[in-house]
Amino acid sequence: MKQIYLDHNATTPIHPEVLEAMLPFLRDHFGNPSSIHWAGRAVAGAIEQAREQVASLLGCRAAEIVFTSCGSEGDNLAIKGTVDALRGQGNHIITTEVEHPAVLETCRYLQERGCRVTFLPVDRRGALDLEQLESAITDQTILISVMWGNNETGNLFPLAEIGAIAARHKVCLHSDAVQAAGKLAIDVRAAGIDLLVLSGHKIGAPKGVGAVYIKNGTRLSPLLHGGHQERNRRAGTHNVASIVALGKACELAAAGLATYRQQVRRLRDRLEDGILATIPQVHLNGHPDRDLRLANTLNISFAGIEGESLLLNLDLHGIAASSGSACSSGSLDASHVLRAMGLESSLARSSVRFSLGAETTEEDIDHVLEVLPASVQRLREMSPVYKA
Amino acid sequence: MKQIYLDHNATTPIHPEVLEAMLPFLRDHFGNPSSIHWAGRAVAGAIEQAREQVASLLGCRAAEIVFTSCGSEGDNLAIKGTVDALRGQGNHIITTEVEHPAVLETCRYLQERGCRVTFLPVDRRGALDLEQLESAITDQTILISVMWGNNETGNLFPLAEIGAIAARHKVCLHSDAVQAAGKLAIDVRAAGIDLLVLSGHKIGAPKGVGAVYIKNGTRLSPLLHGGHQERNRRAGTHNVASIVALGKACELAAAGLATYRQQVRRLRDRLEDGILATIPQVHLNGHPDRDLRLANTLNISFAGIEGESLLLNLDLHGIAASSGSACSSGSLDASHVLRAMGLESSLARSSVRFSLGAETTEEDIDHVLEVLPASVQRLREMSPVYKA
Amino acid sequence: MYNETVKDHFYHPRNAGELEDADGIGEVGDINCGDIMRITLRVERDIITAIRFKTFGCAAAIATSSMVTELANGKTLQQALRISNADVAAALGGLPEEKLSCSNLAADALHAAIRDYRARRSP
Ligand SMILES: Cc1ncc(COP(=O)(O)O)c(C=O)c1O
Ligand SMILES: Cc1ncc(COP(=O)(O)O)c(C=O)c1O
Ligand code: FES
Ligand code: FES
Repeated sequence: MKQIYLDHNATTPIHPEVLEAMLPFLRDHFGNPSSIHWAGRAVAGAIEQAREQVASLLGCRAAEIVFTSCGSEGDNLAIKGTVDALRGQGNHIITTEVEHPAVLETCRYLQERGCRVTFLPVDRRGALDLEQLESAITDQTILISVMWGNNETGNLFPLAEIGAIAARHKVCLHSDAVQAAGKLAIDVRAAGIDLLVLSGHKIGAPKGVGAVYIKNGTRLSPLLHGGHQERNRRAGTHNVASIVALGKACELAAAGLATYRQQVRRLRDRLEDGILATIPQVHLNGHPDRDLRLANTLNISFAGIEGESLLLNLDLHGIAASSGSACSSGSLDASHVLRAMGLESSLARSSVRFSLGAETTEEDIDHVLEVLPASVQRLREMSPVYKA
Repeated sequence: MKQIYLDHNATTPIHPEVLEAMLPFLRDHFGNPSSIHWAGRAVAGAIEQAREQVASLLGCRAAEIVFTSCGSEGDNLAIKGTVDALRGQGNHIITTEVEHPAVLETCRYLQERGCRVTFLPVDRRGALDLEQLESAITDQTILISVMWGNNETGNLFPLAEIGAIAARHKVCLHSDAVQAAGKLAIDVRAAGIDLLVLSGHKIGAPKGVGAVYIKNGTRLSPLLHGGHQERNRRAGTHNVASIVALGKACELAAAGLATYRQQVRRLRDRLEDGILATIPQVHLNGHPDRDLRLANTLNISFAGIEGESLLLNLDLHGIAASSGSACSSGSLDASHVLRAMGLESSLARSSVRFSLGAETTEEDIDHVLEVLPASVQRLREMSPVYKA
Repeated sequence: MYNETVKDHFYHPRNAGELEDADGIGEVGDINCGDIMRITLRVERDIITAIRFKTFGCAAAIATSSMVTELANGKTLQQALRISNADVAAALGGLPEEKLSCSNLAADALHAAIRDYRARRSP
């Protein structure tokens, strides 16, 4: 059976060119870049090249990039590092109710430890009220953390506008761009961002590597103390092969951005239109303006059935999708993102996310459109709550 | 020119079987183990198998293993996590002056944030006084952190005895076993250890993966907040391929332990004896009783010459060794470990560490013994302080 | 981490050693807290005609020692006194940032040797 992978927001396959770029560093160039002998020298340059590649995707300087082990570490570093470094200055954080758990749980932890945290609500479309954001700022506010693109709905947030607000009030701005980086053009300088986080495995690099943009001059305490790696901003022997892979993935993403966006957008729209046209009682989760969503993401609720059961039905047909974020599967709660958008709990639990990738084809989408109606139908027939 | 790698304490090449085990997870099985569809299912089992493999190297249960991104993260997690979880109970940490920076700097950071930290001294051999350790314990003591094997000298610490002391006083015991795991038999249960840290790249797995043993029932706050991975003990998408690799490396290490030890011990002793016999005015750094050092490690000072210059001279002959720990090269200070052992600064700066691996051969050692005397001689001739 | 010029001067140092009955000796540094460099020189009619160094230090320190002797050899004392640590690093084509301090001894030792020569001559 053909396998159709529509869960790219959970993780992506490694791009063949990325794998090719990293393999020599798994096979032959095994040195520790901190070593001064031949084995170390053979890899030190590769780290710096990767740093350039990441920087050039984000529009910053290489020295402003710190490598991490994942997006979650990046978010923890950005938020805890700011709170620690600026502890003399204030203790108030502003974030949103729809952040990824890596941001939300970090903020909740800090809240338990005495920070004041404002979790901004969103409207039914998932959009923020920027006036509300601005008026939440007090003289104790040390950090604003707003994601660039939402992993569940694909909703995009207006980081440039938020950057202007942050600059006006001289507050540090962090953005979790794990879902946005490599999927749309990001210019951290133009957006006025101080800290930005990305993760390799969402853009064709392996799992277990990420990067944080730390604007030159930003005060940030390390999360991992120890050796002098990453100019004392992140201890731990460099994950050389994966860093090389991340650099390559960023380079490929930058080069292919326009094509990628056009391609996944067309297919995502085809899927979206197809579902809305053929299946009754579905509810689009996310911004109705498709330009305000990641081009690859579609989140939709099928009234009367539970997301996981639909997922497994699709899985039977080789189609991989997701309900809510991959991170919280295994938990029984409805998505916090959809709840924050005011979706009734039953509809929230009926949601499925399709997230496309560069290798998704029209045949893939058409196959889903063929299989989906019957699967939904079958489950609705068993449902005690569905009314046709 | 033949390359001879004698810097295995800095990092090791990936074992071919380990690479083979991980490749399918880079090439084909790319799923996120948190996903419930085919792509996720294909990898979830592999993570659990790796957990079993790590657990069986350490003599604990699989559920007591948490995967991390490196040894440094493990040390940060163990120490900061204990301090945070037990903050109501006390704020005193006992550690040693010869720990790796991942422990030392973490403790110094906590000290700046209000913890009381006792850094135990060592004697000229690098050994601890266990009575002094025991008498440092107060009713505020929440953690004892002592490394198993020292990365610079190879010195071993008597963890089982320290475990008995910790148990007597009901204090949590952490051991940084990054250099010891896979090089000697470890039984965390027998030693009475609560938290133990290892790192993949020291034992034939790739860089950027590690594990922490967390004894069942140990109270520990996470370092990375976010998703539910690792049963809420470490957020972040699993680094599947590297975790599989770590499991395989642990399996291989466990199976080959006796052979490995015998082999590197014989070659290390050959190198040690050879240097002591042919080069005047050298000083062995570490315990004179070779049984009380890691079997693969030799740290030796060559009076009158600076370590780095000797290293580069050896490098010219294809021999990779290290002066001090790889982490602190680039820093101009003499090794904190050797200084703590009371070594005069000039001798401390004259030290070179040779650390052997399973693939080291007798020819390698003989070649070093051939090259080394002339290199030392050449540099001593330029030295203003060497007196023949 | 080191460029080819630095490596060349480290692996093939110029003027390593010590002059017997030198006209001036300069020693800087402190073995207990850092590196040591000793420069010996011979002077004829205010011109440095021979110069040697001995250095305890890393590759950067040895390379800068070697380079400073090359720069100073054949120069008048006045010219040699104008050689700065930065000149030495520049002549080597630059040093890694964290090794710049290693080059600080070279010109200092040269200047100390010249001062020693002058002190001996004007009792
Ligand atoms: C004793 C010891 N602890 C901790 C570490 C840190 O491990 P990693 O480099 O994986 O962060 C090392 C290695 O550098 C080590 O030798
Ligand atoms: C928006 C967002 N932030 C953070 C993360 C965490 O990234 P990682 O899984 O690399 O830790 C993810 C992915 O799971 C994400 O989608
Ligand atoms: S019935 Fe099983 S998760 Fe809801
Ligand atoms: S001279 Fe000591 S580090 Fe360079």
